[in-house]
Amino acid sequence: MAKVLMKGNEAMALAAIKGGCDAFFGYPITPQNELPEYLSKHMKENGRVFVQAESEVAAINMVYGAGGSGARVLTSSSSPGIALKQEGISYLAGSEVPCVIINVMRGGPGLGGIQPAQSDYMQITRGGGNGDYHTLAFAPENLQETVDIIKESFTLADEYRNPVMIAADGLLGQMMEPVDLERSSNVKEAPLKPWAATGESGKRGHRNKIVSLFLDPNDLEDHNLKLQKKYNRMIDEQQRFEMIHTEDAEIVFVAYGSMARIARSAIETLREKGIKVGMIRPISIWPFPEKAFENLPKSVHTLLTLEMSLGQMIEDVKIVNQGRYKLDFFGRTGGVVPEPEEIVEKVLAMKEGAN
Amino acid sequence: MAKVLMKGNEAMALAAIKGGCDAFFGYPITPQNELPEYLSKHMKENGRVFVQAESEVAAINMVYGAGGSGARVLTSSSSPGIALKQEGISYLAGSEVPCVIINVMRGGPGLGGIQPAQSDYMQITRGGGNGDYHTLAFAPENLQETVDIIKESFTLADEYRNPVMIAADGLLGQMMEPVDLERSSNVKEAPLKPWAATGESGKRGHRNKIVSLFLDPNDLEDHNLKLQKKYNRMIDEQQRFEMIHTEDAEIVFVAYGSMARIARSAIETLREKGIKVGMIRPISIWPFPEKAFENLPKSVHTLLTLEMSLGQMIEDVKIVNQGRYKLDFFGRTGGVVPEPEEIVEKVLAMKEGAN
Amino acid sequence: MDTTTVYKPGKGLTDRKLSYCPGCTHGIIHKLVGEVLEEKNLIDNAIGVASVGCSVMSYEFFNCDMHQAAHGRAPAVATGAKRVREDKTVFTYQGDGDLASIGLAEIVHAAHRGENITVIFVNNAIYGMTGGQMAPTTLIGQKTTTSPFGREKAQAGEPLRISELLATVPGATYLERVSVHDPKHVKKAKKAIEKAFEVQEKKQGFSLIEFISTCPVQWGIQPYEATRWAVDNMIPYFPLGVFKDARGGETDE
Amino acid sequence: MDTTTVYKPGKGLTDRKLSYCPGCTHGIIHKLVGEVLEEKNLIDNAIGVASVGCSVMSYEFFNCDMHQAAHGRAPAVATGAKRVREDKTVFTYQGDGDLASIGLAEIVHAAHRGENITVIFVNNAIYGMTGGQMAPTTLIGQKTTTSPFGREKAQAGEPLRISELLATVPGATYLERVSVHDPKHVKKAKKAIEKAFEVQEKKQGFSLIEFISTCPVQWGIQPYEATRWAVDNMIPYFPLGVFKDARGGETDE
Amino acid sequence: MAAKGRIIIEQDKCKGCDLCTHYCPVNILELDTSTTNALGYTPLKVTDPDKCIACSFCAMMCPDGVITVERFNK
Amino acid sequence: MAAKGRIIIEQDKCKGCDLCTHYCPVNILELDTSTTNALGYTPLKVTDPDKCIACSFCAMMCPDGVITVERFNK
Amino acid sequence: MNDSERLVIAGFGGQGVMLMGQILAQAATNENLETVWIPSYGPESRGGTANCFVTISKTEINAPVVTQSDTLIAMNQPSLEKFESKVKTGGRVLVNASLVKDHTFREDIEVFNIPVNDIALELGNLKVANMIMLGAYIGASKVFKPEALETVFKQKFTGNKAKLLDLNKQALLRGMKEVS
Amino acid sequence: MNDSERLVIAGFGGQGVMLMGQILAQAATNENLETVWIPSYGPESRGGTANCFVTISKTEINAPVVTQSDTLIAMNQPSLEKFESKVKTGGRVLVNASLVKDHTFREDIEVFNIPVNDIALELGNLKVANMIMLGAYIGASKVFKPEALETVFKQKFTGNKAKLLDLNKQALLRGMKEVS
Ligand SMILES: Cc1ncc(C[n+]2csc(CCOP(=O)(O)OP(=O)(O)O)c2C)c(N)n1
Ligand SMILES: Cc1ncc(C[n+]2csc(CCOP(=O)(O)OP(=O)(O)O)c2C)c(N)n1
Ligand code: SF4
Ligand code: SF4
Ligand code: SF4
Ligand code: SF4
Ligand code: SF4
Ligand code: SF4
Ligand SMILES: [Mg+2]
Ligand SMILES: [Mg+2]
Repeated sequence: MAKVLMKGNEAMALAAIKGGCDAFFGYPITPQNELPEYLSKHMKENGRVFVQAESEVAAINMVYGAGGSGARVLTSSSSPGIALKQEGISYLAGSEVPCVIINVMRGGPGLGGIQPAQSDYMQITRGGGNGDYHTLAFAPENLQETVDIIKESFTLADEYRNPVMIAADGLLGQMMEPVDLERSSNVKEAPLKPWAATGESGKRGHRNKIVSLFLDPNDLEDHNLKLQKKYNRMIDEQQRFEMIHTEDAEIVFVAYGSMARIARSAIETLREKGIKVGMIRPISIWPFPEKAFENLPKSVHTLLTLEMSLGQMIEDVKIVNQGRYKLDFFGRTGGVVPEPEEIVEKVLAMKEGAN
Repeated sequence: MAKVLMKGNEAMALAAIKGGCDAFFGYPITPQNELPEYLSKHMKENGRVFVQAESEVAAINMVYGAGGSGARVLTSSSSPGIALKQEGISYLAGSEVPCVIINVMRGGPGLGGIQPAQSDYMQITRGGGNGDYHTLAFAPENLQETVDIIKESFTLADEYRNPVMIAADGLLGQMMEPVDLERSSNVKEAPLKPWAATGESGKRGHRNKIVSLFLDPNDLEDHNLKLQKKYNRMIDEQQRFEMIHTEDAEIVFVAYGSMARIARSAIETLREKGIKVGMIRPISIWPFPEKAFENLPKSVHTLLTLEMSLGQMIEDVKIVNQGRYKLDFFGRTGGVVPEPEEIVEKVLAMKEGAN
Repeated sequence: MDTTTVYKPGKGLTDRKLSYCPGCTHGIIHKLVGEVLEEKNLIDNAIGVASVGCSVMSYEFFNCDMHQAAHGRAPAVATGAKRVREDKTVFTYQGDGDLASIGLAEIVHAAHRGENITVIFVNNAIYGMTGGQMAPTTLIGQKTTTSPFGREKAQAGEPLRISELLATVPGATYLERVSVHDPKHVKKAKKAIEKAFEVQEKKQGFSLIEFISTCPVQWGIQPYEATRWAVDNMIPYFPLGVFKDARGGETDE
Repeated sequence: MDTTTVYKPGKGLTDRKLSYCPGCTHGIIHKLVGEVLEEKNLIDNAIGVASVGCSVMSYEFFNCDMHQAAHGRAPAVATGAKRVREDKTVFTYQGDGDLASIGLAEIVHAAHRGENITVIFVNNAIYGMTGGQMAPTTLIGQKTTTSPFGREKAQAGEPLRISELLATVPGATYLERVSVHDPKHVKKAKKAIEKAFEVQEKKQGFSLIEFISTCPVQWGIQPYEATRWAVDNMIPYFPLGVFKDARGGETDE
Repeated sequence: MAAKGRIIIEQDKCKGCDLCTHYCPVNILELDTSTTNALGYTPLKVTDPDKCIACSFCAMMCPDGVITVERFNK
Repeated sequence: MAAKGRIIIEQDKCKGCDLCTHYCPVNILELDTSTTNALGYTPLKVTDPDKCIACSFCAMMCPDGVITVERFNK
Repeated sequence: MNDSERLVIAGFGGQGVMLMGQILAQAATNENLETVWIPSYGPESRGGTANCFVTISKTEINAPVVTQSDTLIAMNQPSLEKFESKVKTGGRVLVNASLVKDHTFREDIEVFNIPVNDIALELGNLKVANMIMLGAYIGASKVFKPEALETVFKQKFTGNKAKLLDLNKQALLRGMKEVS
Repeated sequence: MNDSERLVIAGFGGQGVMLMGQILAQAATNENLETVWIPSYGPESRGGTANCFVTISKTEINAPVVTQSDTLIAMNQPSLEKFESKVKTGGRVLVNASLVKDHTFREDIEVFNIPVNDIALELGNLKVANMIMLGAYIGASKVFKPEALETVFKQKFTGNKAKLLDLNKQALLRGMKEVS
């Protein structure tokens, strides 16, 4: 199909509909408002559910109820709103209720600002809920990828019976770009959910319970070990990344989302200057794509992590690095969107320093 | 002074009073209930403030109001309750409002269970609030250390104008042990707080504002850079740890809190068997005590991280390790308290595997 | 001898031993809900939502599909479930700490939206589960583990009356406060539950039945004395009766 | 010529240009609060709590010490501040999304505890700040960015009346709903703020003044027309008046 | 006096809470302090079965569904 | 008719919202569409100062504190 | 057009600046070009200024924010002051001469002074000043043919906005004439 | 007492099991010994069982949970069954013989059968069964002198509980006699 020009937030909303989203529950917050606004109109037109919840806390718990009853469910918010959802996310993961959660990140901490940022990497990949749990988390770079991943995420959530987080940012939310909403991606019809509390215990022949409580610690440990197996499966199957000009690179950027996109421009400029830079672009940020670091060419000597934060993903880079490469970092935070030139300068300064 | 036998939660409460706590705001949750219960009686007797909030969310925001108005403030909760406080913690850090937050950890995820656990390491050290912020976090091992650290934490919170988290667990909360509440620790009178919104703008000559909002991204970035300097100062000044029998160790445990205490027994047993094990016991878990890993003896070949979780602190160990030592892990989760014998067996199996 | 069974444990509850303390009226309320589920043929057609409180395990007791909600959030969970399963009967079972304290926004807003769900609200004037702390419904002068000197108005305010509060919310259709302190009131309470489920079946909106319940263990008295305490102290402050009936048409009171 | 100044901008507000859209009545309400702060000599003695909404920056406007609270939590922040600064006058300034939606539990419980604080509640039937979404106070049929077909009862319930709801809470001492759509009502509104601060000075408990306010930008009409819309549509649903007066002694109405 | 009915007590479910006994209009219920059941409680017993009028009060008040009530058909 | 008083307009603070003009009982206020102020708005002007009765209605209704009202002392 | 064209369009709120950018992005989309439109991110969201960035390109677009622009369209004085320095050497600046008077421009750029407000009033509706400017832009840049924008007008002005179609077309052509 | 003594005390809720442990821990504290008391962590919190672990030691106590005990005090049958296997070889088991009948004990431990319920009823108050057992325990173990526990009684039974002091002392001594 032809590409259509859409605003990021609206494209995300439409992608959710295309991905099979049955119900949306959310609470307004900048810079993601066009997403619920779009759905308030179009979910109804599609005979689906849209509810503006009284708060983010209520929204995530509505997600729990609807997802636990078998529906494909979406919620979206931005940074402080995601903080409020942490208890609910821990419940969703603990009870293995699938759902999709979009975070259109803005600057923090606290109320912070409303400009685009990536300072919720920890919030998204480590969670702030309690317990040993994980959520799949994808960080797309442009609208097409965002749309594709959101469409697919409902399928993934169902397959793993787990929440999936989308790490977007204010840039992706507010920009317009042509997107192909029909581009095939791994979108499957919702599977049968024999575990769901649909209110049909009679038909089914047994009761279903959506529960994260295990009063016996041995049961709770067993439950956690079962979950861990699933997480390990995700680590195996869902590491996603793109390698950009790494084949002969000396300095390899590690950057995701909007920052990766900006870094692409810097790579062009630097390559024009004959400086061999490349990039590992994590698309999944949980699981972090450790595989991408496995077969880097001998030419590589430094990993330069780039973030729209003061350095969060760099921890994952350190974890995977284990002393192999020199590590460096460049970041802007608080809603400042860096210019490619700043990255170019950073690299030039590094070369300078090395000489 | 003579030691008194106290229940952990009550000792923590009394330590807070001794530390100069002016006000407590909290919401009941197992296994920390004796803490607010004790305070409901004794804060009043001491002419101080005790309020049972309507929720954890309200409690942390009351902390914000009271702390921002210049008082020394405490809240306490357990795992899911801490999840609900994440937005508030991010605000506190962002606005540089000092306070103390005790987490008496239990098993998760979700409602989980009510038995002791350490599966909130990420929740505590990475936070689930938005933005580039950090909170000091201490993980004491026994009641005496808990009492000392809580007393000191009000002073530290004031000095850094930052929230301080205490990572306790259900064992520390529920056990009784003799403690000396007067043991001198670094407890100072509350300093003057010229920044606080005390309602005395006239006397002071200017208005004070407690704010985390910076609409201009450049201002917000500057604010974050200012905060980062403070965090770096914490990293310099507040790394705390204990080295136990590392002088000739081949295998070094890394364990904190109750797990470290259990590991001590295992070390005894293993040393009796002639196996050279030692331990790095992080007392501060943020900042993680990287310094402890700097001058390990040549004898060390493996770091064995031990946690009452499926492996959270091990990420910090990986970050500091950078390929130097072999890494291994042993953990129990969901509220299962491991026996020293399990650690002994783990080490024996490692030796076996190595041969 | 030829006999007719006039009372027996029904199928609305599972066979699991209830986890409540001896003589706790949570059990009576469970039975009533179970009976209504059975009699109205809802067991195979209902989604229940357990809350966090002594009834946290009620997902093991009600014999239908169940969710276990986070503390206070049962009305939000029920909203999610009902919106995607409109034809199912959805109910929550919540204590007074859960509903009136941490979950106040969720219950008011479920009513405000006119969610077509039924709430079973068990008011025992205390936090049973966590060891007897003060609840918003704790009476003035009542000693609890966090009001060791008795609840004082100056420090903690006066108890919140939820049915009265919700009566001001347009979306609430049926609100009644009942008690289970004797057989007569138990019968009346069951009628109230029936009405509430009927409201839902007729898609008339939000219904809530508030139960005056006992907590012998945390009140520190014997079960029977606890029912007397409820009659003597709670009912005067929390009067029984219908607080809202906007069912329209032929109502019965 | 010899003149007497009969009206001038006071010291209760700072010199900062207000961040509100042209003709937004948030500004009138700010001025009134500022005037009362000044006249009652409270500027140097007050702690204000800004909320999240268009008035998020009110910490720059009220000329006293200020906190900026998380969305909905101003009453909790005010509770914290007041409990440790009992002798200070503590007030919050909150919109209807902030107070009636996400912050409902906090406002009800501040009232329930009888916190001795004053709440300035600005009801403009919409979320102004975030771009005109539906609020709990949005009227039936009112189009907003999240009720594009007009608010429908079946989908979103009927608007919440906060003053009426809080009137059922024992701890609330003084509750009045006022409007600022013409000079007469502006004067009356100021009186109400005075009363509310007096309640606090006399340690009589919780007071809240609800303002019918306009949002010309998100309503999509001109400022003056917005005041007419408020009169024609909001006031009939949100009637003006005193909803609770438990001050005791010599009250004036 | 001939009984109108009888109650069947599932002794092993009884928690000995003593609630039911207060509601029997003919006062024929008490706890059997001579024994403890599987749960460790002193369970309910009927002192004078003949007096039972099958009113079900006891059963209605039992929180644990211990009691079944049968009416004798004439 | 002699003015009872006058209003002083801080033109540069005016947002041209046109609210005040509707409340002047003697109808002497309108926006000056011939100019824009520093904020980019067409500010308030008085058409007929002599009619001002110093009632302060305009000032009370101005959200931005643009107007000061003075009464002439006789 | 070169391989790519990067524009900054800036003005007051209410001048239709965002729409101008969106129309160009839509035209690019229709022609299967790559394009990105971004509203400006600045603290002044509630103030009077409104800016957007548009990139149109034959190849994939990386960094979406326009830092060095090929073209600046300045609908008022503050916008010109804010963004003039970021125009590339040899770049193009289109200025609303009705509002910008006496400005000393950089020497290394091509400047088009078009009094779009005055022309719009001539056409009877101040609101079409933006379309006049758009016309001037495509006249000067040749990035699109007028028909391409007319197609977009037809996509955008539907329903009860359809009546605006002719006026806008007229404005567009009038704008082109100004630079021809 | 050896360098350390680790006990498991287990029974039904209501038998005063927690208090027994706390009294021993308090006695240890009074004598400046190291001690840790922990309530048992198990899922059955709302059921009938109640257990606690007590460690008393001359040196610092590491692992606080007692996994291998020197002494087991079993106040009822299920407790015995649950914890007997975890008593060290050569360890000591004190059993409430009023409730435990016909049990075949391990051979490598020392067993004391004391019918504490019956004795308590003899003393006129079933509630002091736990103190009788405590007496038996210190009689058998010599970990504390009776005076040490009496001191604790004085610390614990104050106010309107003071009247219970004598009865408890009596129970303690009576318990000691059972094992002498
Ligand atoms: C977020 C969160 N906060 C607190 C708790 C702890 N908690 C469990 S039950 C409960 C109170 C229950 O009281 P109520 O709702 O009155 O029920 P009852 O036990 O009296 O029936 C609390 C505070 C929790 N589990 N989760
Ligand atoms: C936790 C959180 N959720 C959502 C938001 C986004 N938000 C900011 S203001 C607002 C609504 C404000 O509406 P209202 O309180 O009615 O104030 P108004 O702007 O109408 O004066 C929302 C939802 C936020 N900042 N924080
Ligand atoms: S604690 Fe109270 S409410 Fe809970 S089960 Fe026991 S008696 Fe019932
Ligand atoms: S958006 Fe509405 S409420 Fe907010 S400042 Fe503008 S007019 Fe006022
Ligand atoms: S059925 Fe009635 S009469 Fe018979 S035992 Fe029960 S309460 Fe007594
Ligand atoms: S009410 Fe039920 S549990 Fe209680 S004593 Fe009677 S039969 Fe037993
Ligand atoms: S003071 Fe009164 S009369 Fe004078 S301009 Fe203002 S409104 Fe008109
Ligand atoms: S009300 Fe104030 S801002 Fe509005 S036009 Fe009048 S003077 Fe100007
Ligand atoms: Mg309760
Ligand atoms: Mg509003």
